[in-house]
Amino acid sequence: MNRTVEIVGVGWSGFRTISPDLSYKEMIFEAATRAYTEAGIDPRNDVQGFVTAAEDYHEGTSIFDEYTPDQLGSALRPMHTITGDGLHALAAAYMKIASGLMDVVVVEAHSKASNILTLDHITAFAEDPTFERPLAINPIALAGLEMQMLLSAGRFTLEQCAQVVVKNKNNALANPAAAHGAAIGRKTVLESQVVASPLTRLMAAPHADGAIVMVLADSDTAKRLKGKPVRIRGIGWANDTPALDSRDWLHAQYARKSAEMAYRVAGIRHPRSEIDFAEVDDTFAYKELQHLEALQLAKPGEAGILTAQGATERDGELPVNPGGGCLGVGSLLDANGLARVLEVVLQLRGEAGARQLKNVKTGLAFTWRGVPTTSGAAVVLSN
Amino acid sequence: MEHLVYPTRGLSEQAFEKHEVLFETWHVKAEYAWDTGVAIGKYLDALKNGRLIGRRCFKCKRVMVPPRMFCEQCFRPTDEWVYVQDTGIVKTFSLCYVRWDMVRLKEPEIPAVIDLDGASKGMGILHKLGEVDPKAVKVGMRVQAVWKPAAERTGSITDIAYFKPIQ
Amino acid sequence: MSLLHTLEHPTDARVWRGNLPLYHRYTAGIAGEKFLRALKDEGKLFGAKCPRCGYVYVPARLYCERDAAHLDDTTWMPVGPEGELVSFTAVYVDLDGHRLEKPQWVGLVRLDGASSVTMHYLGEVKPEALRVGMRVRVVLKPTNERVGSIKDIAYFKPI
Amino acid sequence: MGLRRVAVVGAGMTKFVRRAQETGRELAWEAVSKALESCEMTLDQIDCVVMGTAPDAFDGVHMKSEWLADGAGAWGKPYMRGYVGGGTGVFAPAQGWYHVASGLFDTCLVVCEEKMSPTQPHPQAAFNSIFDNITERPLGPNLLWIFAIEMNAYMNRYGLKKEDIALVSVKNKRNAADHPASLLGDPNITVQDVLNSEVLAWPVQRLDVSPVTDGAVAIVLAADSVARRVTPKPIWIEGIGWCLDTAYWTNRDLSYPTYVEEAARRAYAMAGIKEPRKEIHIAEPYDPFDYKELHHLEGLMLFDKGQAPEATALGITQRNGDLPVCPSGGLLGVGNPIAAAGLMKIAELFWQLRGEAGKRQVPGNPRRGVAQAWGDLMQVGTVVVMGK
Repeated sequence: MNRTVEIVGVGWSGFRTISPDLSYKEMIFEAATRAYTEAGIDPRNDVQGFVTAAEDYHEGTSIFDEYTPDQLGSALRPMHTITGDGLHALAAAYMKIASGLMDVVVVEAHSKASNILTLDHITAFAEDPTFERPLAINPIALAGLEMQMLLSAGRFTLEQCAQVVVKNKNNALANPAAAHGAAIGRKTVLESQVVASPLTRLMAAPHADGAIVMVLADSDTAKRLKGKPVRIRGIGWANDTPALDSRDWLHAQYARKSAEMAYRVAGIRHPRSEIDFAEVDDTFAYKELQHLEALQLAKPGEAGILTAQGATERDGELPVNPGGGCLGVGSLLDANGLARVLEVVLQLRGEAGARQLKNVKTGLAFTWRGVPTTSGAAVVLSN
Repeated sequence: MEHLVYPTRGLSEQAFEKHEVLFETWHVKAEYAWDTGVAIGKYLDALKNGRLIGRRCFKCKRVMVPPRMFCEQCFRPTDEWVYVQDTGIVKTFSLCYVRWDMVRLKEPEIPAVIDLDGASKGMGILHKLGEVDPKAVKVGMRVQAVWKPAAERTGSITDIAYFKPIQ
Repeated sequence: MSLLHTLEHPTDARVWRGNLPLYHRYTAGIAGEKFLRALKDEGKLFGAKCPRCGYVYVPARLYCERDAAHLDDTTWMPVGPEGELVSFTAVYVDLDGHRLEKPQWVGLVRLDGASSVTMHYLGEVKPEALRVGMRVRVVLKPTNERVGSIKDIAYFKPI
Repeated sequence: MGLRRVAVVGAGMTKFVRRAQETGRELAWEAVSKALESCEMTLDQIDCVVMGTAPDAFDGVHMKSEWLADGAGAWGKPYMRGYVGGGTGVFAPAQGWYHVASGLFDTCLVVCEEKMSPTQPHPQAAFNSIFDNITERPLGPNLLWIFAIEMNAYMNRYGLKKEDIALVSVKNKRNAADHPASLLGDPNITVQDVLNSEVLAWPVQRLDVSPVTDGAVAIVLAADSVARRVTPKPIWIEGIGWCLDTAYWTNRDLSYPTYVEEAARRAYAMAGIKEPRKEIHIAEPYDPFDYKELHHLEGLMLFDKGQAPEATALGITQRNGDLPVCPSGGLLGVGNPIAAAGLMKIAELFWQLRGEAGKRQVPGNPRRGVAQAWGDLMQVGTVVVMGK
């Protein structure tokens, strides 16, 4: 039935490197309170469905779905988990509204990354137990391998990767919610310790804690609510293969296919001219460049050059990660996608403060679930 | 529909013990330091002091245990701390002859949901019963917390050793 | 802040330590069992070629992920033992996040005859001589040390 | 402004076994290949894939839906995993429904996989970590505690005896003897066998419980226009509903599953069902423990509170009774690979309503069925109504 779906309220708590003063429930309650207040809704009466994105081993709880309802006001309501990125959960909410099943749906994702003492072990636990994991290699090796392959293929240079870090950490300085802003130069990035050659420590996003809640509604209902709606024009998501052996290491097919679907749904034919700015996964600096090309926002081999020329700066022709991205905000694990969407929403509403972009009407948010996955999701939003 | 069932290969435990089949073993290191936050932090502090604490919502008037900083029914912040008693009634129970990893126990553990006095009706917590003949345990039985000595308490739900029947 | 009572001092903050105390036992699977037995017993590497799309998977699989075709025994073919280095990295952190004194070299290798690549350790490496596209060869552990694991491959070495 | 119509057009599954040699990815592919075969479709005709699988702690892989993706047929496709613990298997088709009903896709492959056998020291150990990390886990809880606690609350409320409840286990294990995928079918089991079985956590005994199982099930969903091209006998998803109650399970009345009732009310309303007892001809409620089937039949409003045991004793829920319940053999008989077991119930309704259930076929040309699953901490109900 294909109804138009809008984001009518956003709220967040964080983002901080540690958050010892709040339990995850209290942190989510804070984000939810803000989102509901903004949308002017009562979750106990005005919402038909709720979705959380979470992974058991990030929480340290099996069947974490159990603990999702109370802090969102969704006890004894249609609530479920998407074990994916928050942007997948947003897609699930979108479909429930687009189908006509529900009118108002709440989406939540959070990170208590600081509470996980053995995150690398847990990431390695996502690898194939027979052919990959027994090698007991830190999974950051996968980023090193991919980055080396792209460098060898001449897709970008080390300097250009370093410039991504410089830009995003600088953008984060203008974002009060970002945990990892810094004023640094390329040299600092290039000279930081190598973790998996050619990747250096500062080219990998550090983590942060936080929670994000969004309220979605069909356009008729949105008119009755208090919030400033931002329209979901198109949404898409896709996987390549989980296998390290048969995936397309060069081309980020999950990004290409996610964007193709989102553009198709949005009716976008020329992404480069129709998209004003983008929030794009930069878990590793080179990923921003690889993703920009897969998302058709840059031609193959062009993303690094655009970055070096400053085209992706806040005042460039295609601002990328004006909010700071994962490198500047901090990786929020399963909430990364919603952090990207949050920045797009704030920019489109003209509420991005010191980092506000001028004359933006359409923005793209793209997320990737990190190593070892090939799972991505994209959304096109317009004001 | 028989042809739509794939002839999946089942293995016996023996196939592993005798290494008739190849397998990998992996001990995942999954360790956490969870922020207890405001409500549960206070709950643990109270336990260390030999007390049980809950939280009241002024709107629905419920006194909730374990405490929470928000009322999940009213969706609003809760309003004040309330100590509840360490006595209550057994709402339901089991006599469990296996441990969490399915190791057989000679004497059963007796997990129970206990409605605490001073909390709103139906506000039970999970704990275990002790100093009781398993056959004598009944729904509706009155029980009281048996606390570990103050010096041994660490701020944990196990600061209560168990609940025992009282008259 | 949305709560009506909050922590007032950093000393009020508490953490609770815990873990997920499980371990796991994984079968190699229908295809994996056969692949690893051939590696262990014969020192051979097998791929499986999809009869529909022609993709050659290494290690051999039970099915083709692209079209769901069954890759039965007739699709199996030997691959390697030489191949091309598709990428490499020097890893300086272990799983605990500790810095390694000497890096661990890891490579992606496309074995001759394979469409897919294989991730494994690189050995006998001269770092300055490593380059994408160079030829490498699989080095197996001695027969008596092989147990039917992917680690029966000791490493790939440049040739 | 009606909802888009979505049908099940194909189904396939693995055998349910105690320990599969197959990897989880291979199990998923086996089910997918059979589901595609059943409706003569190829993977390139599938627009998107929905995965249902319960805790990562079973298969022993973090983010396990990512790892299962290729076996599930998700290469290069939109792919998403929904998760409501044990309720996942019946939630997954609801999730597939909204994928297609949204208009974004015309076909959807729904795959549920569970491989419990990798978990050591025992698959049940995975359940220790479902309890609250701070206020409950230090007590060393296990899954049987809450089932036993809930079963006791139910028995106590209505004055039920173990014999009343054991009848469910007997019925389902007997029914399962006719299921070609079954792990624990037994045509000769008696109530006495159940009552004589080992006491695990009183009142729960060994034969009150479904077994640890590995397996996978897949179904194919299609929008109206496609469904009619694929098969002359599409089975429509007429209603879906799900509901998750508070995590504070010790604060709730455990003798009645209100969350199942809430989920059922939504599914019935969507299906236009006003009198479920007259309008539903087959039920596949969730039966991981025998009392659970009774509990859920009441939550589904197919019997009054406390009345399901008597209906069972009267034979109403037998395959040839007035309301056949778990004609498949259920989790107690066919096996309980958590998420896959729920989707097995959907596959069973598909085959029953098409008249293709063979020896298990319910007489009288049934036209409509309901499947239900349950999960989390006594907390979530998922309901799907299917009809022809």
